[in-house]
Amino acid sequence: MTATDYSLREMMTLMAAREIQDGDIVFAGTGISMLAATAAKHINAPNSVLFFETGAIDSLVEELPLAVADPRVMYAAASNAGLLEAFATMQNRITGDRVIAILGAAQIDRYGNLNTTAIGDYHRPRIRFSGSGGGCDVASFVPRCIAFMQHEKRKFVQRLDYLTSPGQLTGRGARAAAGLRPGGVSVVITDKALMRLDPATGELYLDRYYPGVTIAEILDNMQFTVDTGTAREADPPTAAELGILRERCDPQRLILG
Amino acid sequence: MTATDYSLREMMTLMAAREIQDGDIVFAGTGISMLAATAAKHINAPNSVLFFETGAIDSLVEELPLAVADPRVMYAAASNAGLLEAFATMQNRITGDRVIAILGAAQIDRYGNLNTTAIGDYHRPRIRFSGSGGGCDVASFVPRCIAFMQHEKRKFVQRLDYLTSPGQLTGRGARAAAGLRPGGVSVVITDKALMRLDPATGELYLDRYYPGVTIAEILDNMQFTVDTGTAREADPPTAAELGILRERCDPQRLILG
Amino acid sequence: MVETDKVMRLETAVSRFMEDGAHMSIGGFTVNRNPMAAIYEIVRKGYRDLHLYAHSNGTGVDELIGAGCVGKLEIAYAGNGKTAPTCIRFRKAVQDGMLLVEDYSNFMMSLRFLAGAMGIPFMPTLSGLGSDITTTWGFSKAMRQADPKIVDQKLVIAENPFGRWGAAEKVVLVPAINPDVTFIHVQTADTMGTCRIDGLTFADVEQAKASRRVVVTCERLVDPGELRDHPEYNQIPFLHVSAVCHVPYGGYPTAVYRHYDYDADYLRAYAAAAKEEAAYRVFQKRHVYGVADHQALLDLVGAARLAAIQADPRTGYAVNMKRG
Amino acid sequence: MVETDKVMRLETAVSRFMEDGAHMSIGGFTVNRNPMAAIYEIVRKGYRDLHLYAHSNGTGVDELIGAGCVGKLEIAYAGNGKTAPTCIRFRKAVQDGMLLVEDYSNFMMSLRFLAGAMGIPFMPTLSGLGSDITTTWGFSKAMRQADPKIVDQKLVIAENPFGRWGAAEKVVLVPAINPDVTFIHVQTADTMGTCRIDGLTFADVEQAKASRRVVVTCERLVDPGELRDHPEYNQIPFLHVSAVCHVPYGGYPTAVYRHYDYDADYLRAYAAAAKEEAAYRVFQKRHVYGVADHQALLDLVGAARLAAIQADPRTGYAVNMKRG
Repeated sequence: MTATDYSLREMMTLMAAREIQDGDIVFAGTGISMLAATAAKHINAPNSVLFFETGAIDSLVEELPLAVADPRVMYAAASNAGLLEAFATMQNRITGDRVIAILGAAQIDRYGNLNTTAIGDYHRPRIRFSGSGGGCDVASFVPRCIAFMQHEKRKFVQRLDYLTSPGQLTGRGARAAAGLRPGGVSVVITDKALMRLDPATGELYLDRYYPGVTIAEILDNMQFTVDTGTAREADPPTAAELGILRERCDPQRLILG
Repeated sequence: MTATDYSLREMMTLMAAREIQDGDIVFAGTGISMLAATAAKHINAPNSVLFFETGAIDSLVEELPLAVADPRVMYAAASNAGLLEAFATMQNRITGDRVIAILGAAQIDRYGNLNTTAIGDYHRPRIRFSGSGGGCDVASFVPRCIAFMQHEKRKFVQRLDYLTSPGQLTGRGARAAAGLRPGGVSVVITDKALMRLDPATGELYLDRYYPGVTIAEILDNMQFTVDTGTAREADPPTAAELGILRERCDPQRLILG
Repeated sequence: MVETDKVMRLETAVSRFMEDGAHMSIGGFTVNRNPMAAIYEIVRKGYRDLHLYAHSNGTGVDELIGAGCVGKLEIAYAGNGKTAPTCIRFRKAVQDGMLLVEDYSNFMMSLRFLAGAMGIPFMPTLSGLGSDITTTWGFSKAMRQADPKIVDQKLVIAENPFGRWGAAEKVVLVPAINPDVTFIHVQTADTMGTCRIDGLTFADVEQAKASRRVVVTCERLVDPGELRDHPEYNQIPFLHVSAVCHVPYGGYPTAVYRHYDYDADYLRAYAAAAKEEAAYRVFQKRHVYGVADHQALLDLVGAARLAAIQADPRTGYAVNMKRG
Repeated sequence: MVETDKVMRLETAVSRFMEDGAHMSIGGFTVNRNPMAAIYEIVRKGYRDLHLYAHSNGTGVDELIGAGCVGKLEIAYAGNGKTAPTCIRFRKAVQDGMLLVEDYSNFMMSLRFLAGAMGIPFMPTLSGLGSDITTTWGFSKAMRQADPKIVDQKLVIAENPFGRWGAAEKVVLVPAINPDVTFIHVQTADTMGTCRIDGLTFADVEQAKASRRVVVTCERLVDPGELRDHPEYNQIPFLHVSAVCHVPYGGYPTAVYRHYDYDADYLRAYAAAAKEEAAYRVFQKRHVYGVADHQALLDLVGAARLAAIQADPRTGYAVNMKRG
């Protein structure tokens, strides 16, 4: 049974949750990414392992953390260490290759590169953001990264003002040439669509558009175009998914609003 | 009051203990070096800090450990970590410059370089020893190192079979040229004498000969000669020193024999 | 409690170990275990031109910047969870050109502290290749070369000298940090300075070991015997610590695991005030400059608010606390 | 106790994760917390041509070498405290040309495991400049280049790319180790594989994280809930662990802090036997090959001996045990 009454924020969260496979080590940031990781754990990937850059592994999230340093990530974890251990777990290929990460950004380009640092001149920016945090590290190390984006023209840009977190850099082959292992953004989830990165081209393509959204509307809200040849409509949230998301994952609606 | 009835092993132990100043961080190995560190703590340097390469800091040594991994070094320490933390504490100049180390060796040369690896050809040695352990690290990092040696011709050699732990390498200036910070063996304590390393020459000189030992006897038992111009007789152990050493530090005579 | 030469009032420790232009770092991460009592005291004493090293020390970083204490900042992330996805006074200072910033990633900053702690000039990582973090420098080469306390190069990209060993062709080398002084807040310290941190350590241990001086504030100050029961649980041995100050609630308004939660009300009120100059001055005058010390801030905030953030003994945080 | 896919008998784990020619490492240090039950099982199964990475894992290293399992050894220290300042079967094998050895220092070996654990190709250190450790290679360049599992260079000396930053002109770069399999013995593990080590960790944590497979033997096997009370005390999270085997006294005859001491009698008897071929064969036949498993060795040794090494609850070792 599919639901018809859901918010785009709920849709985005569940689209991300569906990307997580059982047994994945899920690197979660703050906000909607943490909610998606929690949702996956409750819905489709019960043996996925929640993992935070602050060093907590397999936390028992009884209340939704509002930051990756929220004490709610520390409770009943398998291990509480620190930043070095967390990032080493991703840089180390033995464990790192099992990680799927969820990131956000202010800007993304066709190659899946992300900007979370600044708009305008770096030295005197028009808008300054928080900076990399662990984003650059994760995008450098992890084979699968989900990027959450608002689907707006100013965010899907021809050229990033600052490349914080490496995707495919200038396209196919560029990542390896720079010395990076395979990885970076592989999926982009917006309030209109889900795009994937095609390893053959090193560029994004449209994979799913949300019910009620047209392909034209998707392309109109980006500065660059993407291949839409294989695009299909996304499955809307099921009632079961929504129920768990609303009642178990964010009953206080801290993230869902 | 000085004692007349003491063993050379006791004399050596106390000569080393006297080198330790209150507040020093004392890196101790096994055997007589651990006994000397314990003796200093009980006799002349109550605020010295016992420190082991295995990672124990300020252990409460109620029984003499027979190895640096003996569980007796773990009891009531300020911290039980691991090898990385221990060696980092010495490599880090902030803490490392406060460390005095006690080492042993199979061979020593005039420049205070030590061999604890092999006699003969490295690839097919006549006698193989344990190897560096932490010796090379300590001699690389620590400004003051005491070397314990049996005063024998085959141990004070013209040329080491293998240079395990760097002293002044080929003499004055060589250590800095190799990229090492100042440090390495600064004192050599044998069953006959105490030698010091002269920073001006980068070579050992005779500082103290034990009561009843002649300078000729000292030089006769070395393959190389050392400056004896400023040598004086060493103070024998006091009754108080011996009492503490025998009754409090090694009542089972595990090291004193 | 026996006093030692390390045990002192926080005011004494700040005066003794801080000065204008100091290179400093602070422990904690965004809304957790920031050494807030120490930071407020630094703000009150009005130090200037500080060179601050941070990874993601959100609340504390924004307070120091907002007070005009910081001239140069090396940082990975200036955000503060939900209340301020980008720290507001930080953003403003950067956009207004009042603050010189050098950007790294969280791992890079942690590795830089680790290199300092280990006594090596740099650490290698595979992070950041191809990114603008490696190519765009906030501190100019000229400025770096003119200042002996700042390393000449932000980072170096090098070939892997071991061929393809470790499946790496290139590495990013990030330079060590050895701050003049680091402030951390921990749950338990003893009078010799040994620390036991509950919950995540973030990069506090490496920051402390990298630092020439370390000032520890603690919820509980205990005799050394108490921490000797389990030496394996003590992350920072006393060798690294210069001063120990007993400051209950010394992390407030950030969280201290198993003691108290963050004060969401306070952080929200701070963020709201930070958006506007006059409001910020009023807020800070009331909560920082207008109080004599940290206890006075706690008195001002009141017992009811502190009761509301008390940690639940089972979970270590304030269960069902209103945070939305 | 719920069985999981990780919980298995030691015999199963050894068969599943070991093979001739494997690159392996073992935890512990000289007379402490060596994974002896696992080592004896490896000896009984007769694996050959092993490539062993060790820092100072005295007892275990000598047993593996004495049994003829080891073809290549990278090591810092082959001694075993007072009973064998140089491990006797090790010395003999090297002097007889039966064992190819590459020497490093303890810090270098620890750093190599750390590099493996961190996923970087090398770690820098200031140790060993000017020493024969840097210039004399036990493994020839030709041999290194012919074997893709061995790094091409023992180590590399490089200029400090940051000028004199960190007061260093040169650095020694030591290459990462990623063993095929590592065996460690810990006090407590849960059924998911998370480990809590009491007392010194030596380099066990880095060895485990560097390794493709990790087999944990433990004194106590517990449900995951038990170790979740204090996640900050768990040094190895389950992500790194392939197999968990419940083997009480699995470290015997080496010490396991807070559980039992080393058996000085056993270690002395071993050392005495090791000096002579026939005596060694007799000793090993009786204590290793002649017993079905570790429990059978413990039965042979007898309850009185095990009682004598029981750890005192206050100190964690056997107080006043005869050791001389």
